[in-house]
Amino acid sequence: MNATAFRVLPAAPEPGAAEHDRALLRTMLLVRRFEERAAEVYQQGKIRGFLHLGVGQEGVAVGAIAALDPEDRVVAAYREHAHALARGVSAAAVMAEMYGKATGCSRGRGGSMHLFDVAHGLYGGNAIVAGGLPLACGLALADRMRKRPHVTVCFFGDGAVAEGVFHESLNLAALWGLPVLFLCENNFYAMGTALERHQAMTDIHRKGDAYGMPHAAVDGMEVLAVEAAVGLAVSRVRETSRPFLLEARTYRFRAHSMYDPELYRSREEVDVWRARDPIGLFSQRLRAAGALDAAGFAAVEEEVAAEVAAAVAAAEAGPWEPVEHLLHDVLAPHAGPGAAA
Amino acid sequence: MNATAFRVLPAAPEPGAAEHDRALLRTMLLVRRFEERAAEVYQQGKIRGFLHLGVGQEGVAVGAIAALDPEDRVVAAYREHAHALARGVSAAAVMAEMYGKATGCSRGRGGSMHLFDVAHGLYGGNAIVAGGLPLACGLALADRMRKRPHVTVCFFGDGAVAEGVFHESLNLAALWGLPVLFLCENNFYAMGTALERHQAMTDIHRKGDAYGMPHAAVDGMEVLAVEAAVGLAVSRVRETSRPFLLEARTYRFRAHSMYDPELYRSREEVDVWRARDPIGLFSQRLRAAGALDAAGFAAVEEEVAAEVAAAVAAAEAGPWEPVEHLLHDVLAPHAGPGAAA
Amino acid sequence: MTRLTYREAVREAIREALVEDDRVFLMGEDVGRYGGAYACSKGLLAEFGPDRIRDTPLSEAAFVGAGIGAAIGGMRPIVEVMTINFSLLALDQIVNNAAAIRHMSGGQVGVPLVIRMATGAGRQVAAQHSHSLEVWYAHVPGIKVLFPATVTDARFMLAAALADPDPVILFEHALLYPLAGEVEEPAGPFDPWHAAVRRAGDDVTLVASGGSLGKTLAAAELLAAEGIAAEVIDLRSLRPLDSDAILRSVAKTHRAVIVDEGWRTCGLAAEIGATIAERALYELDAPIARVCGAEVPVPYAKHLEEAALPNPERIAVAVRDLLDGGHGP
Amino acid sequence: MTRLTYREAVREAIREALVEDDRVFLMGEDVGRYGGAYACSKGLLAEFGPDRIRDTPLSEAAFVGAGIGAAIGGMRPIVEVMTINFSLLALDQIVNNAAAIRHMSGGQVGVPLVIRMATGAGRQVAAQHSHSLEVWYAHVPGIKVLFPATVTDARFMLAAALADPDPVILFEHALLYPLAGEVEEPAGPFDPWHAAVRRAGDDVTLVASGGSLGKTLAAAELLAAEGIAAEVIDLRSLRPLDSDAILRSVAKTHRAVIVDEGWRTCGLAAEIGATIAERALYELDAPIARVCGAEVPVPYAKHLEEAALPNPERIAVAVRDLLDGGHGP
Ligand SMILES: Cc1ncc(C[n+]2csc(CCOP(=O)(O)OP(=O)(O)O)c2C)c(N)n1
Ligand SMILES: Cc1ncc(C[n+]2csc(CCOP(=O)(O)OP(=O)(O)O)c2C)c(N)n1
Ligand SMILES: [Mg+2]
Ligand SMILES: [Mg+2]
Repeated sequence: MNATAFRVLPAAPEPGAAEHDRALLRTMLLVRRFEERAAEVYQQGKIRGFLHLGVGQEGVAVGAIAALDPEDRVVAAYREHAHALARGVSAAAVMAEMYGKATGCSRGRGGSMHLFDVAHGLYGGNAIVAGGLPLACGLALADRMRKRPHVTVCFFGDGAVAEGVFHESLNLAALWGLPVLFLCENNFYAMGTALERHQAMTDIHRKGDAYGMPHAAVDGMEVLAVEAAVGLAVSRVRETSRPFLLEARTYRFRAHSMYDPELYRSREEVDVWRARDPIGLFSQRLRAAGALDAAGFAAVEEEVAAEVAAAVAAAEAGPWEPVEHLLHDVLAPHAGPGAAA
Repeated sequence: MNATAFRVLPAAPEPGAAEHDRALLRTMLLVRRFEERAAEVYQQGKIRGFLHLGVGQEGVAVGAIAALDPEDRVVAAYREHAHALARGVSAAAVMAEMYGKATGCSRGRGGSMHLFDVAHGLYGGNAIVAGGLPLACGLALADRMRKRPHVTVCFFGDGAVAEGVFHESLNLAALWGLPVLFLCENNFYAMGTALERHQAMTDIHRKGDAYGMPHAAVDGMEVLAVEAAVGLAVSRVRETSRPFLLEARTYRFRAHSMYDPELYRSREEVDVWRARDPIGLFSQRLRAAGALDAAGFAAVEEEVAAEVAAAVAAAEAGPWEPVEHLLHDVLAPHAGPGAAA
Repeated sequence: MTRLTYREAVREAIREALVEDDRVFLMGEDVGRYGGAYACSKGLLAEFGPDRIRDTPLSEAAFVGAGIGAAIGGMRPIVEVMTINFSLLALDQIVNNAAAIRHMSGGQVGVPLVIRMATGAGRQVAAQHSHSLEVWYAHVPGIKVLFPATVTDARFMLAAALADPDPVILFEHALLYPLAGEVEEPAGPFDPWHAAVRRAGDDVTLVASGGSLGKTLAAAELLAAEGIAAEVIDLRSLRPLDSDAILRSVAKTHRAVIVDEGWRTCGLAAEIGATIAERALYELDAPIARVCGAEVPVPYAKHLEEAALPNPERIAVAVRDLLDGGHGP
Repeated sequence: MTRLTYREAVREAIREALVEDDRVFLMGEDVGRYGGAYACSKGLLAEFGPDRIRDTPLSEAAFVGAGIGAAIGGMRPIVEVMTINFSLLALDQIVNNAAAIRHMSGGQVGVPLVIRMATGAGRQVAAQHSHSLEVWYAHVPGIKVLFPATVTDARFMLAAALADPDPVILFEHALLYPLAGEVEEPAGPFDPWHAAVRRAGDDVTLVASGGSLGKTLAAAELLAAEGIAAEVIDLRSLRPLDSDAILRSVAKTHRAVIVDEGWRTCGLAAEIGATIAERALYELDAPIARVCGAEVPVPYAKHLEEAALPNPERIAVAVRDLLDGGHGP
């Protein structure tokens, strides 16, 4: 199973595929415009803290999540706007969260790095690099012990691969047969540290061999390839209840966060990757296949623009959590002494 | 490079080899008798705390350390009597340490699990499983930065391989080209947990591939094979200043510690391994090769018995650290406020 | 009343939890085949099978984190970290996931997890195996911390911890396991969250918990022989701390000596001392005093280790000094 | 006198150390190409090269442990842990190796290591990135802990830490980096180990450190306007703690308010409060008071985070309450 094995052409022939492909494009575009807008709002000081944009990486989260069942679980890191939106969390709830409003998906307690929405199977938003991997193992363990058919997909970056808990989690998942898809979003940098300067062996997916875990790599710039790869991997995980390690190769077009002067890479390098923009690539294919015309694209752009504008308006209008509620949700309400103390 | 590639016959032909082989036998026997005696003394309550015996594993430490230069560095775990004795720490200093006497190699502060002797290049004695691996990386980093030719040999068990810091340390050592020989003493159990119940992939040395690190396995019951394998690995590390992962397969004949009822393995399994006692195997070879006759063996036994007896006598006679010195060596003397406070 | 060792009480509590709730399972290093490093789970593998009694690899961060995830996924895991010394390897998971997720998620995600750990020194296992870091856990909002000092608490605190919707750290002092005592069946619902007066007295309040309770009661005996009536308080819950119970006692005795095996500086005794100085200053007829572990990585040698830890005589000395030296202003 | 930002002072201190001692090197995540998460090492890679300015993988346990080993091997490493939040992943190495090896080895092996970490909240980076866990490090025998609150201390504490034969943790509060101030050249040898009176006063002692000093001085200003003369003590060294300096001040003011950004329960302020109650009880004309971080995983929303942290007004309120309420018995 390898990157080239996956369908990268639009599925025009298959019934319903056109709608499906349009939906993929729409979601990627929604993520892109949402993040562009978030960056503007950040400049206005209405969003604060760390803001990590995934511009350029949309194909991975959108393609992967398109291949999941509604009840599958998603654990993400701190660059997870795409994951939340692709999973169906409303743009309004995510934007409100970044504004710190009570209407945010984490009630304003989490911010950009801690998007949660259990109703949509999103278990965060984890800002400790690799901190979500054991959590994913545990969710999968619960599903396995309860004989539930769900798969947990755990997203993490290439930098996370160096953390000890990556090793511990993959060994545990393989040893116990936990239904986890470990999905590494390899964008070739951990902040300013290039892959070859943080990994002695840079073929990340091959680390699966150390745990007897099946693995593959896929071109993360091709949303359909990602969808196909994840589809195969997830069905394999579901059938065998054994984990899988998938490496999606992608690239971060913008800075690591809003504070990053990008001293560590050249404009040229960035431009080479920008030429493989997942939205651009997929649009070309749709156009080439005649699956979507100029008017069709314009319509998608309009829908997305309206959704983002509405999200910002809602966030602006949203209420603040009363400051008297500061200590709420530290412990469960009525959970004995110290509860909401 | 694999287990079978190494010389397992005595080196009788080579000049000086006979003396060398006798020394190997003598050291293994010293370790064996020393530990047997330590167990007796423990029953008398003169040694306390955790006592981990390496009976059955002598071939690994003795064979490996025989292949090192005097200035090479050794980092061991908590089952390290063999490592200390093989490195040349006197039986008296080790026994006194286990008695908790001021004459112990760690002045009675460390006990069995924390044998230190910098003069002999022994940097402990670490009782946090896998806790010594980053330390070994750092020692090797210092040697590399100072352009010193030393190699650091880091001993650890199969259980340590599951710890995250194993993964982090091997990646760091491979990435930075640190002269470390990672030597896994695979005795197939982590306390009561068998290898196949704590490792998803049980060919430990092959985990080196995840870091692009050369690796091999060796029969740890054949002291000459271990010596040869470590000799090759260490010279390769020294020449290339790149780390190496060596797995020595061995077995613990006795309980994990003095408290272990051994519910987790069968007598039969133990007996199969006892048939490959490294001292027995090597003795047979020496006898077969006519390198050592009955009188010769008796002489070795006598020397060793005398050394162990003297060690116990010295430990018995050794002084206690005055209790007023309790806070010594928490900080360096005269190291400003709080020093030996 | 049944008589059990602390170890048996812990085992009974785990057994009961496994029998009563099929969402409960036990995982940790050597809890299965080996029977538990302290034999607390001996026999449970045979009774409940490998699915519910899970031996883990040496991967403290991963299996504690997996316990957190499994709790979120609807299970009621009991995670055994063999000793508090090794829990440092899982501290990130406990602080940044277990304790924080409910708040970070705006109340959506709770973590009904119990983590058991042996703690404490006194067995000559030296610096890396003798930590008493309970205070670090007591510092963290979002978790609760229980420390049974008696066989009865060892028997019943686990069920209360499992019934709690939030993560609970349950400490067990390694020296207590072999000690036997009567199990007092609770009359009503068992309350682990409040301190208990283990001995009543009017002259001085001695505050202790876990492994220090026995030493403190022994000190009270010594003092009684001298006509000094010490009141001994067993904290039981380290987070939340039952400050009111301490203040009630100090209002009666006007003197407090706090006993804790952990290192003195920034230790558990500091919090209690500060609370008294904040809320009961005018009740004090003497300075507060602390009897704690010496500021040294616990040494191996018996005589040195003993010198590093509180003992009844040292506690009694602190009380005598207080009563001699202490005159209300 | 030169004027520098706290960030520039840290960078200058690192530069100087690299120039003066070729055993010194800097390692940590993104200290090289990126220039440091807080730009503290910007330009140093170009000046000193990749052998001495080492970007590490995300492996806190391994690179902190490697720093320990390199120090034992004769180097003088400066290890940067990007933030205290991530230091939990290296805590085992710090507690069980760095702090314990000298003692466990009977004095044979010293660890002349400096570990720098950014700490503190206040930037809306939420629960996993806003910890103030300095108190945990201040609890551990075998290490020392410094916390520069001024540009001058940021400029000179590192050299003192590197000169020390034992491991030193050096905290830098993330909110201080952009603040500018005059660097006062030390007259004699620079002493980082004692507290400093940053403002003299007779009515109340305010104890602070690191990121809390500025807020506390601002509170003293507010109070001065009301005719209350507060003395402000900057701890500077959190381990060892300069208790004598605190007691000297309390002997003069007879009142103490302790400010710390960390969670209140079992926090740094507790140790100082307990020390006063132990050694200066009869000096007190009022209970001690603590102004600390609220007991909550720091929330993201600005208004909630602000409510969770000490600020000048809250400190002033605590002082006023003390002066109103506090009458000697
Ligand atoms: C344990 C830990 N160490 C350090 C950091 C600081 N940090 C935040 S993101 C990051 C880089 C992570 O890179 P990668 O995993 O590749 O994810 P990416 O940012 O590329 O999406 C670092 C070092 C952290 N959040 N957690
Ligand atoms: C981090 C850590 N976790 C748990 C322990 C408890 N423990 C001591 S030895 C041991 C088993 C280690 O097995 P292995 O590494 O194979 O070494 P062996 O005992 O076989 O020599 C365990 C779990 C420990 N000392 N450190
Ligand atoms: Mg990356
Ligand atoms: Mg083993």
